[in-house]
Amino acid sequence: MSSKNKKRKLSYSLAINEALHQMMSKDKSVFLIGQGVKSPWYVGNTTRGLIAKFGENRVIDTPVSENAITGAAVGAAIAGMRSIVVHPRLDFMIYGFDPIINQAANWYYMNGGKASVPVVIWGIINRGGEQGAQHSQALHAMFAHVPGLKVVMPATPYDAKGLMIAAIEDNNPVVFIDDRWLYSLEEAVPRERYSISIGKGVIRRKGTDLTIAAISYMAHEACKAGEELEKLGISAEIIDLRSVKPLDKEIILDSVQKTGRLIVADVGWKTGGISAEIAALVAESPIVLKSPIKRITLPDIPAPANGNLEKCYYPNKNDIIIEAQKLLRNKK
Amino acid sequence: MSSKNKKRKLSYSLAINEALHQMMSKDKSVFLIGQGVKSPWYVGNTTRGLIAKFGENRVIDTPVSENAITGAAVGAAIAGMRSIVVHPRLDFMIYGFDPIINQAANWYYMNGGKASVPVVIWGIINRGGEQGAQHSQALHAMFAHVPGLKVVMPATPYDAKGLMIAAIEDNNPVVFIDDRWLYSLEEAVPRERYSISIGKGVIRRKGTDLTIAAISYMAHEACKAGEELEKLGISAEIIDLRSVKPLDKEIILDSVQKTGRLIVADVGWKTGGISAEIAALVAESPIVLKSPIKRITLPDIPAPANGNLEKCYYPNKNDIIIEAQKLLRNKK
Amino acid sequence: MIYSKSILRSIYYTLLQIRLCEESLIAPISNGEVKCPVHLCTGQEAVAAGVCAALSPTDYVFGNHRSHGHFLAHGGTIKELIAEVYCKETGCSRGRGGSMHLCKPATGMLGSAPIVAGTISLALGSALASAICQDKKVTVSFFGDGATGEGVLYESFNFAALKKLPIIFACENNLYSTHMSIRECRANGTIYKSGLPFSVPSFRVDGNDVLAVFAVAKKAALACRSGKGPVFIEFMTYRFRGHVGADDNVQGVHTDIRPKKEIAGWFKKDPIRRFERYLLNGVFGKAELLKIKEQVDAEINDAFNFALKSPCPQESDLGKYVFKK
Amino acid sequence: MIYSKSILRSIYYTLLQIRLCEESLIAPISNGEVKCPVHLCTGQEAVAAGVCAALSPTDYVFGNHRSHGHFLAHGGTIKELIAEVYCKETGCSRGRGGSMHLCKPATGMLGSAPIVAGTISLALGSALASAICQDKKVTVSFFGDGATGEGVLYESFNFAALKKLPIIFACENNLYSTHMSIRECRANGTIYKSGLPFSVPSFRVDGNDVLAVFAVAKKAALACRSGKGPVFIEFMTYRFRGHVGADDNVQGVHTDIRPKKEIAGWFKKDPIRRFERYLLNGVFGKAELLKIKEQVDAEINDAFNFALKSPCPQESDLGKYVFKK
Ligand SMILES: Cc1ncc(C[n+]2csc(CCOP(=O)(O)OP(=O)(O)O)c2C)c(N)n1
Ligand SMILES: Cc1ncc(C[n+]2csc(CCOP(=O)(O)OP(=O)(O)O)c2C)c(N)n1
Ligand SMILES: [Mg+2]
Ligand SMILES: [Mg+2]
Repeated sequence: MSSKNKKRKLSYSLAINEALHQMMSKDKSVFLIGQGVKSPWYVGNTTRGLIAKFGENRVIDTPVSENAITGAAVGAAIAGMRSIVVHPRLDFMIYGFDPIINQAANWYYMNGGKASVPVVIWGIINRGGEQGAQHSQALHAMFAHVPGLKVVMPATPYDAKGLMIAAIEDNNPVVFIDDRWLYSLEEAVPRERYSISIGKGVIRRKGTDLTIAAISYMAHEACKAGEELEKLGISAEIIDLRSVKPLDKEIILDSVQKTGRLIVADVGWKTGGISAEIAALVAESPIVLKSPIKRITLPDIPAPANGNLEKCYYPNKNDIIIEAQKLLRNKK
Repeated sequence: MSSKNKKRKLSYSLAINEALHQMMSKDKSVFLIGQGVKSPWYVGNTTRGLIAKFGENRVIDTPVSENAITGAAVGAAIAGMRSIVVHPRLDFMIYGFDPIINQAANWYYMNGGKASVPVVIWGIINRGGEQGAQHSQALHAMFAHVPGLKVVMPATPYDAKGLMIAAIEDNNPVVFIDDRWLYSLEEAVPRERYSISIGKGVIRRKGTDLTIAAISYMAHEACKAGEELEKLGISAEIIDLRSVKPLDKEIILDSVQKTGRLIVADVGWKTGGISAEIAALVAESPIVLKSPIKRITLPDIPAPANGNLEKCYYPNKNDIIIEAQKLLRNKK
Repeated sequence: MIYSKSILRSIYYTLLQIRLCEESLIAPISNGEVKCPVHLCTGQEAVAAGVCAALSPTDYVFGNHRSHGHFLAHGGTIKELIAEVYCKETGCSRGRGGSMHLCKPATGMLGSAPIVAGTISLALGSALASAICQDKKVTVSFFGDGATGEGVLYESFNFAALKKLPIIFACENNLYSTHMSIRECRANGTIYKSGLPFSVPSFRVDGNDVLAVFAVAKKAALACRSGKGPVFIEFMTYRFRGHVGADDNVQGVHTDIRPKKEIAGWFKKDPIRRFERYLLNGVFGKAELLKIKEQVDAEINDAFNFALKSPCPQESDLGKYVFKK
Repeated sequence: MIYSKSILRSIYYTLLQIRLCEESLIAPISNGEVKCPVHLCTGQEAVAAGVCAALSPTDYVFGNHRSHGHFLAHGGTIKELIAEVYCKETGCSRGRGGSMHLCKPATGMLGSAPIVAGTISLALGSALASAICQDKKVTVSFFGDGATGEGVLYESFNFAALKKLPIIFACENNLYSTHMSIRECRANGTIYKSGLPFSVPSFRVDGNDVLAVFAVAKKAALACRSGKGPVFIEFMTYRFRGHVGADDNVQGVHTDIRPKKEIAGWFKKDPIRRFERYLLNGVFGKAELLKIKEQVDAEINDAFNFALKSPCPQESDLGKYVFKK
């Protein structure tokens, strides 16, 4: 990584855009299909310049037919392409669950390894803004439950680029989930093509008192909380999980082994969420905790429209700080 | 309950049948729709005699259109009916996820309580028999994750009848999940109409050394294991959860508080399964465990066809016994 | 066809309610006072007004994301609507839903929701309920041309025809689905014909001619009520505003790709001006129409006052309405 | 139309492979030796044989739950098939899939799967891949009349027509979907017309006349290859066996509700007897046909020997093939 590269800043959405440009240039079998690929209203600037460079033949906007279009991406992958299908909201993707869950996830196994499915199923979490229950959902826990799927949720521009490239290069169906709330975040992003291992988390902050394992947008809230906790004399170790399937069990257990305390911060609902899986991994381990695990998630409630309700619906750094303080009340 | 009633035995599938007969007789707004309601090949004898008694107007077999038919059941409920829609396999239900997850689950909330959705979404787990990955799935964890849905999974004929009645009487969408492997089980079932509270588990066996929280078919494997463990000097307390959303947190925590050890036995996959949620509930509680929690579930693998592979794919009492012994190795 | 003055007045009243209501939202949307996404139906009023005029007050209606018109035309009040758009506790969905979730079960407005085509099968269900109960109610499912891309529509055609369900499939073909012209969405733009292979009687009507809409809807409702089964109607119309909000091009991302000329052409076909010309040709005088307009203006004024001073849902009520007791 | 002897022989060979293979499974299914669910296509052989004879060996095929015929007609061998039905490691899907998951990517047989209509969109995808790569390949999607109940078919019609994808939608209308007659599934039994509103050229053909099938498939493949877009063909046919297994009524639950007379009528239209009559009318002699049959019999014999002595997948390999490295 050259120092020049280190300085080039890119927004999260343009980091995805760069990954798409680079992979489509590198590999002719890569193509992008989905609703709104030519409309910034749908996908921000993630697809900027793709049609101009690669043509409508490889960058395909579609009618409102999530089931057939998702299936087409899967089928094209079976026929040897590396497909990327985008859903501008996870809520819309539910129509396409059959090709994802029944077909893509099972295909390689049920055909005894004779045909793989290198498809990226890219779904955007698009919430807030008084959009209500059908325009807000984060469904990553459902995908994580399905054998045969991998699920990545980058929180930073650097990871967004690296994980999009890894997802495209993977020979299996990968669900790539981002969040419109992250799109304008900026950081240094190398110009080169690089990939990040799927299934590997990263420690964003070293600490000793408690571990905060966070996902996607909540990784930022966790980092903010970490800074403020420091001032309060609490040393939090913060893990950005980056992938939710497979989970980086090692990084979680190593950290919790050290700190003895765990907060999980997720962008999804509580019950049966990925936060439960993380808690279970620790509960299954021989680690003896200093205090019970705490999950910070959406409550088990559909997303409300009203903005005031939204404010208490979506957790943030304050929820983390409060819970961390509670856990540390019994410190030492 | 008269002593005569106590003696009347009924199979699991006929217990469901009796619940349907009684509720359709009692309440004209109850109707049943779904693929195969007139074919024992699809639904065993659960629908026996319904068409003869209530007519094809209220017992409606359908074309292969899971999305529209599930939506129709939901829409009819919005219009004031008490709908029951059956899917002879959960695998087929995936086509109908939009009306379940986007519509039914959110409807009451997103309309501010102005319209409720008393629909029973009945899905049958139908696995084994070398049927392979698309004819075997148990997807209850996905439903349990969705706010606004309740999920019940009776393990016994008594509970099957009582929970089907409770599901029909409930004013909210309830996913009722049974299992063809349970259909021929028999036990005493009262003739009267009765219901079982959704969200309440039951202790099938008292014990002191460890708690086994089991779901659906695995409750029977757990009971068998409990008997054998007794002979080995291990006293297992066995909880049949009956509902997976809401979970009976109290019964689980009370038992684990007492035993200090927990095995969760589920019919679904491991990662992100309901077993993770149960482990998380305990990990969030102040209970100090004597040994780590253990999950006994399907591995994170699609269902294989070959019968030998199936045998090691589906967990049974032996897996529970082995794990219980491991947990108790460090007993006192 | 000769219509009574009272029905003509009522249709005009509804048309104006919708138009003026929609236009009254332009300012608060543009200045950020209204925050939830709003899909205005300005230009398409005649479909909602004409179809619902053909219904009885106990009939059922399901809408989609663009349902202010459906709501107002089937029993909803401007007050409940504006309050919901402001996400207030007094809104028709108590502020939990916003503009895309309008419902008033008491008048048969069973609900609306923005998952494209998601309410079509729900409408199939209320029609099924009516068939089971033989209550002689008719259900109308309103959806856009974009929704014809979703397979559930065809499943619903088939099942409705098979069981002769009393449902009117009402497609508002405004030629666009967000940023896509219908030519980019369908190889064949003649939408109404897709009901035919399922034996659903299907028609195409000028959706900007409110009396033509009314006439076809009356016929369709009669067919439904007499047990003949579903009807599919494609209404040709056009939206005067952005896909979401006032103007897609003003709002930043420049996604209104509709040719200026095309837009101008449709402005000339304004369904309300058109109906006014008809009415002024011997039915009502200018003064009478003006009086109606003033009445609606006053209603809207009241509604905004009501909405603005209404409380928001309380934070402590966040978890209310997840489950019904 | 005059066909070469070699193509006629090849078609006959395929027909016999399918028929004899299916019938050879009756005993092992009935005595429980074969355990996985098997949906035999006896009676429907002409569709697979005729369509696939019109394809080139690099073209793509997707099947459904009843795909023994599709597999054998598009490059699969009897050995791999029988071994898979026995769920052996040597089966085409290494025993992980069973009868409902037949695939051989090397010959373009991309796969089959029992979620009704689930493979239609996958076939749309391989056709899309061909359109992107301009590789001139054609995809055939085989599905049953029951699959026309699923909305994804219509979504696929529309998208294929919109993008002029090289796909043949091949519907095998055997008049039943499990226990339901087509009259209970569709208000309108004329399936092929449902392609028309999407501008998909659509045809209905006698699916028991292998040469008619071959002819229409050749025309369709040519249209696909020359960039004209999709074709929809409805093949009228009938299954001679149970929905699953040999005979639904023998197996206990008595779900074959097809009238005896109807069944008998279709036996008279046996596609293989019919083609034999044609062949014996001057193309081949009885002895020649018999020789072919003996050859197929021998192949099947070999296949059973092979399958029976093949190993099962090892238990330690349970977790193999979840992810590709
Ligand atoms: C399942 C689903 N996919 C995509 C969207 C995004 N979306 C919102 S409105 C719309 C277009 C609908 O067009 P049409 O049905 O013609 O209605 P119009 O907006 O023209 O009134 C789309 C695609 C959605 N809301 N739901
Ligand atoms: C999504 C789904 N729903 C239901 C089923 C159950 N099912 C298995 S085969 C079948 C009938 C299919 O009929 P058709 O498509 O006509 O094929 P055929 O069996 O007649 O060859 C059905 C409904 C299924 N496999 N998948
Ligand atoms: Mg439109
Ligand atoms: Mg059939």
